[in-house]
Amino acid sequence: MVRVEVIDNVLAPSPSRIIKIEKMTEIERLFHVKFLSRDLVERFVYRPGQFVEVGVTGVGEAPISICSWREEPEILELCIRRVGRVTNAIHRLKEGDLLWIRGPYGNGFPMEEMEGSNLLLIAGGLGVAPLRAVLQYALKNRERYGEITVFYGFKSYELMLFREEFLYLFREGDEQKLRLYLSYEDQNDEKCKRLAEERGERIVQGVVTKLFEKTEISPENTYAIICGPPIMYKFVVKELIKRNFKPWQIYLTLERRMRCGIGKCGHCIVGEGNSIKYVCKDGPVFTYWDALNTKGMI
Amino acid sequence: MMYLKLPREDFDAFFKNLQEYGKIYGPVKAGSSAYNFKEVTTLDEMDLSYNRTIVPPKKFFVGLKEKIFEFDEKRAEFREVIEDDPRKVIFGIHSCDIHALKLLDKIYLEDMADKYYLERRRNAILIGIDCHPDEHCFCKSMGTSYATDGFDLFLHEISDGFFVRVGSMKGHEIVAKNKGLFDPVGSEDIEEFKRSQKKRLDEFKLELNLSGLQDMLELAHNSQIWDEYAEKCLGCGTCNLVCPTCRCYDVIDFVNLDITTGERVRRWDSCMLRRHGLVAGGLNFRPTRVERLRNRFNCKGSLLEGMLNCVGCGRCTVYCPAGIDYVEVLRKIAGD
Amino acid sequence: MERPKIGVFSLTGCGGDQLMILNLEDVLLDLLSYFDIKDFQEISSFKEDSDLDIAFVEGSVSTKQDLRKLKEIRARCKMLIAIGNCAISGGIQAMKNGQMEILERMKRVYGIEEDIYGVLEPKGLSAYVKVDLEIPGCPIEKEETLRAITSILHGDMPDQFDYPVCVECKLKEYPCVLIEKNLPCLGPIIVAGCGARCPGLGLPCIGCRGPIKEEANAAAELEVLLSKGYDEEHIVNLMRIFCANFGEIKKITEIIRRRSGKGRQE
Amino acid sequence: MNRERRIEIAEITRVEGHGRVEVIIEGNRIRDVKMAIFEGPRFFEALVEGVRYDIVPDIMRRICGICTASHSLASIRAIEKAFNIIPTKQTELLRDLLIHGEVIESHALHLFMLALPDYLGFPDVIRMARKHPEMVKAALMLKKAGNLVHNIVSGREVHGMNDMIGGFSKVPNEEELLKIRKAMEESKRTAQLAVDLFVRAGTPKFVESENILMALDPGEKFGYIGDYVTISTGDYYPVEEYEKLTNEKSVDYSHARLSTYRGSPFMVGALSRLLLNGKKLSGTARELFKEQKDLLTHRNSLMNNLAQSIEIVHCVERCIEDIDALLSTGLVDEVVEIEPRARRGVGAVEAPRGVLYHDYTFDEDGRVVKANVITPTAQNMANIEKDLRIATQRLINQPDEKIKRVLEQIVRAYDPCISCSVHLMRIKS
Repeated sequence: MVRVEVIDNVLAPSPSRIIKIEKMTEIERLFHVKFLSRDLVERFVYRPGQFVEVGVTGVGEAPISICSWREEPEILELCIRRVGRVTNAIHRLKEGDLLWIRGPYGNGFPMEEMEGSNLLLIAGGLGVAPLRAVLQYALKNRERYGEITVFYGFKSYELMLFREEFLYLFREGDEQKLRLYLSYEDQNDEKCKRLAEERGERIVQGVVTKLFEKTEISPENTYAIICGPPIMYKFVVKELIKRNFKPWQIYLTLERRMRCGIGKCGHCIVGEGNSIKYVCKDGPVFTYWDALNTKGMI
Repeated sequence: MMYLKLPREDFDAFFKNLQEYGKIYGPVKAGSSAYNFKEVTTLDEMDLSYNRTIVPPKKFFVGLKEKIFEFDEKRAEFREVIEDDPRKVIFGIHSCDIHALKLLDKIYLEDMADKYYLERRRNAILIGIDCHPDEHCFCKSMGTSYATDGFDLFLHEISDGFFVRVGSMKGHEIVAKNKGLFDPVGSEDIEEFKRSQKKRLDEFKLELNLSGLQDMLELAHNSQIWDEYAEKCLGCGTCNLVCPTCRCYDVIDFVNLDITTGERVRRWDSCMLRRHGLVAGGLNFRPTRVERLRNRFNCKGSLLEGMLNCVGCGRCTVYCPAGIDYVEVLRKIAGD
Repeated sequence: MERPKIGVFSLTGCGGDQLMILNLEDVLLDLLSYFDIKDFQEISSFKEDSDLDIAFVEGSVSTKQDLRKLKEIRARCKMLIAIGNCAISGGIQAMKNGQMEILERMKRVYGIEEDIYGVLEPKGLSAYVKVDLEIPGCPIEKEETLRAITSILHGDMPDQFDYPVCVECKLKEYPCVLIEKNLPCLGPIIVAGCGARCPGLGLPCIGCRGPIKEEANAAAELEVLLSKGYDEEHIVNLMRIFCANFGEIKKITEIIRRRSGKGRQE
Repeated sequence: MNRERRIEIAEITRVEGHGRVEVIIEGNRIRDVKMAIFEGPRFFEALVEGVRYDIVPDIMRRICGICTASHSLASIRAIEKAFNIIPTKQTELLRDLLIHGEVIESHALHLFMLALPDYLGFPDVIRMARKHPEMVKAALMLKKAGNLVHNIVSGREVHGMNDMIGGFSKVPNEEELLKIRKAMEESKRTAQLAVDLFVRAGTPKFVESENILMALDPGEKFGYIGDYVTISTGDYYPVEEYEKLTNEKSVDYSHARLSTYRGSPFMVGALSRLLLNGKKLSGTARELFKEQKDLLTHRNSLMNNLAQSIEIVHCVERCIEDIDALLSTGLVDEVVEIEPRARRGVGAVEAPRGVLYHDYTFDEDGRVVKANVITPTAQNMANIEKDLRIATQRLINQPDEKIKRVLEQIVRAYDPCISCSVHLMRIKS
């Protein structure tokens, strides 16, 4: 038998209180949850890009990335889209109700490794959630990073997540040496058009890759971090490679069915032949180099 | 390693004495040609010349379908469900299955140990037994036809009893406690053991060339072979459920009639099933049978966890209702 | 919590699915106490034409009257639950669909050619109206039904089986009757949830829970059974007992019909 | 001019299936009595055409959810007779056990949950349970004991599969049989309670009239399986001649085509069985039958409920007896060779509600050429209409509501199983 690291039941979730629910869109809500056990707060050390298994009794668990970053993780923010049984059940909960949480899981983004470099964050839709944690971390430790550029694509003004925050950064981000670019898909979106009138150099109608036309992106000492729907990766990566980004300068975070979150249940296994990985344990953050070597990853 | 001899006339007494280490489970005939590990109280309930059980002994460590938690919403409580007495003696486990458990140990015990697995694994005694290959066994090719560790005792049948290898401290304790039943091995016993091992190796008919297998699999990504077998494949999941190295499980919650309490159940899963790669919202990372079949062969042929993920037990071939032959597929992939 | 208003209805069928609910003897009274029963013809003379939160409907749509009744039920309920194979796919009475015209069946059995019943080719509810949940089986399984109901009372929709009987057969460690006994078992293409009852008794699965929708590889199953020496006609009859209205099975019927050169028996 | 008065029960409740009753009265004369059925036809006889014998019982047992084992056994017996298969003693005992279990389940459901609310004045068992929780719980346990037999012997409560041509796929083991035995021992009291309840409830006499009774001759002991039909007229026929007995004819007083014997309606079911075969009863059931002899008159079909309650007592004791017989010889796995023949076979059993016939003709490969099924409710229809007519006539001066209640009670007393009786029934909607 192999060496065993004994923790108490790793599959046992901890009760957390929903202290605040913010409606973001018709199908997305931001849940602020607070661990009930002080013990857990101390044990809960995480980095941006990690996720938790969020459970509702009688329904089950779903992997949700943490979309906030605080030194003291007493309160986690989880942006949850109502798409399946579990997330539907979560959406039915009210402030004061309990959620059952396990984690944090996954590798997260190598924030230390990227220190001293420029960051290019590219988010599409709900993919902005984990990148928001990266952004919060980087802004809190602003001096450790070079230029920060954010591309954020969404369908329409109404479907823009964390709207207030990002509009604030859109307008005032330069003060924190942050350049935020937005793209919206809906051609008839009047509110976005107004934003374009206000600051046309930072917003474009179309898919997120259109933002590459808006600004010069240099691969020099830069890491690109991407999160969005699976379809987005190929196009974004293509643009980055065109601009001479090396595969190991590009970070992606992946979605898969992750039942356990700890590399046991097998659902998130990806790859073929020589390279097979667990998305939950070896990822969900991978470099594009990993993706090139792991068939079926993106 | 310590070697001893268990004379045939002491076999029954030895078996009986094992009961103090927990309930004994051994291979019992289940159908006309199938076997299962079942609880036994006497030697003759078992058929120790069995070829393979339907489901592997993994079931003793990760239950086929088991309640892992009970919850109570009113009391905001999540209670783990762990059996009172996890002590078991698995009698007559084959070398391939021992190797498979070594892989499962890595999965379930290395970083973030699964408590259920750990409790049961710590409390189980594994008694290996020699087997004779049939036409579906290819453990010799996989390097798993002989277990050098991973057991407590291993029994090799010789003419007047068993040549016993003692593989662990627990095994040592057992033989120490049953001193009177064991003899030291004589030179004749050693010769017989050697002869029988040689003879056994010669019995293997099926072979699989492993050299470069991972590359062959990757290179076969677009091969017609997958389409061909996916057409035959019923997608029933049997290959996974009988596989000793498959580790996938699913988790389901149930609510009791009082609507405020319930249970969380875990059940063996299969990557051949549609839902395996499905995420909320309907996106499926392996939407077709071709992708699922290819994924399974890749997973089995991989070195995930740093070792081969197949032990050559032959179960997937024997129990495939569509008659898909695992070795045949891999041979085609490798161009043999 | 206000008790959900429910109705239990039956169209054309054997009544076995309602009966399975009544067969929940241990918990029946507790279970029923969660609901405000507005209509349950089989066990109650009490009836109220109110709106319903949930309607449980068993039986197939086999007559115009069934269809009228179904539409009325749909119009008055928030959630429609089809219970049993008949309500899901037309059930056993759909076995000859596409093979023997309904009026021909009438003639054979009743000796009359006039359509006195207003008969329709038997189909499941979803062929006509939106169905919110289907609980399969001929009959439905008590445990699955109970768990679906508790899940709904809990506020959720139940997790449904979408994998084959083979999975449960292995979880129960039953010897494979297809491999060991060469029996024509439909387990590989049929939805689990029964705990592999038939293989557990040494019998082949005859498919009473219906195929795994859009997933069952019926063509491969046909090949397997042919290789076991069963004749095409028997295999097709077998598959059609509970699955005649499903695309894959219809396709196979067609293939065999063409192969054997037989026309529709009309 | 006499004003036409119509009394209609739009949908009979607390019965299996969908039926309607309509009575048209002109002055003091009853012009028309109809019990219409609006259950969709399923054409089972057409479904099995061309189907090989081995899956015929699987199809045919699905005619009915309640008397599933009866259909199963009738179907199996028909096939065995056609192929000349003689079941073993063990098989016969297990079948006997199975059908007795079915009668318990079905009668308990009917008496306590469907019929009793009539006598105690509740719309249903749920409301009755609020007032009499202990009784209803006991009844449910009795029903469960019957279902336990279904579960263990046939594989499940409804549409079991373990009973097959030649015997049983998996023979129950001792432990399972003892479990049934225990449940039966515990059910004895409830079974007798049913008899008490129906004796005390008193049975109205508004349907009193002559009834022809018909039942299978169970042989030496009271039971539900047989090859001959015995009739209260003194006639006796092999089941193969069932068509003579169930002659379905258009009769002048009905729109339906009804089963009649020599032109007269007849009755099948518990009351017929008791009155024709009661002398073959033993044990407590025999005592009870003797005690209630005066009440159990062939002239009052409503007595069917009391007869059913005595049958439950018989069935509970019989299950125990069968199990003891099975255990005394030990249980063995049996394999029966089946060789199809191009022949006809008729199998009959007493379903809980009366005689049930299955009749098949096979070709040399064992495929069904022709099938026919006659259900007990179909046979009872003419008699039900006769009773409805008589009762209406007697109550003609009563208000509609009262008449309706009585008519529904009459229909219910027959414990009709409408969904499986669609056969041969012509509806008029």
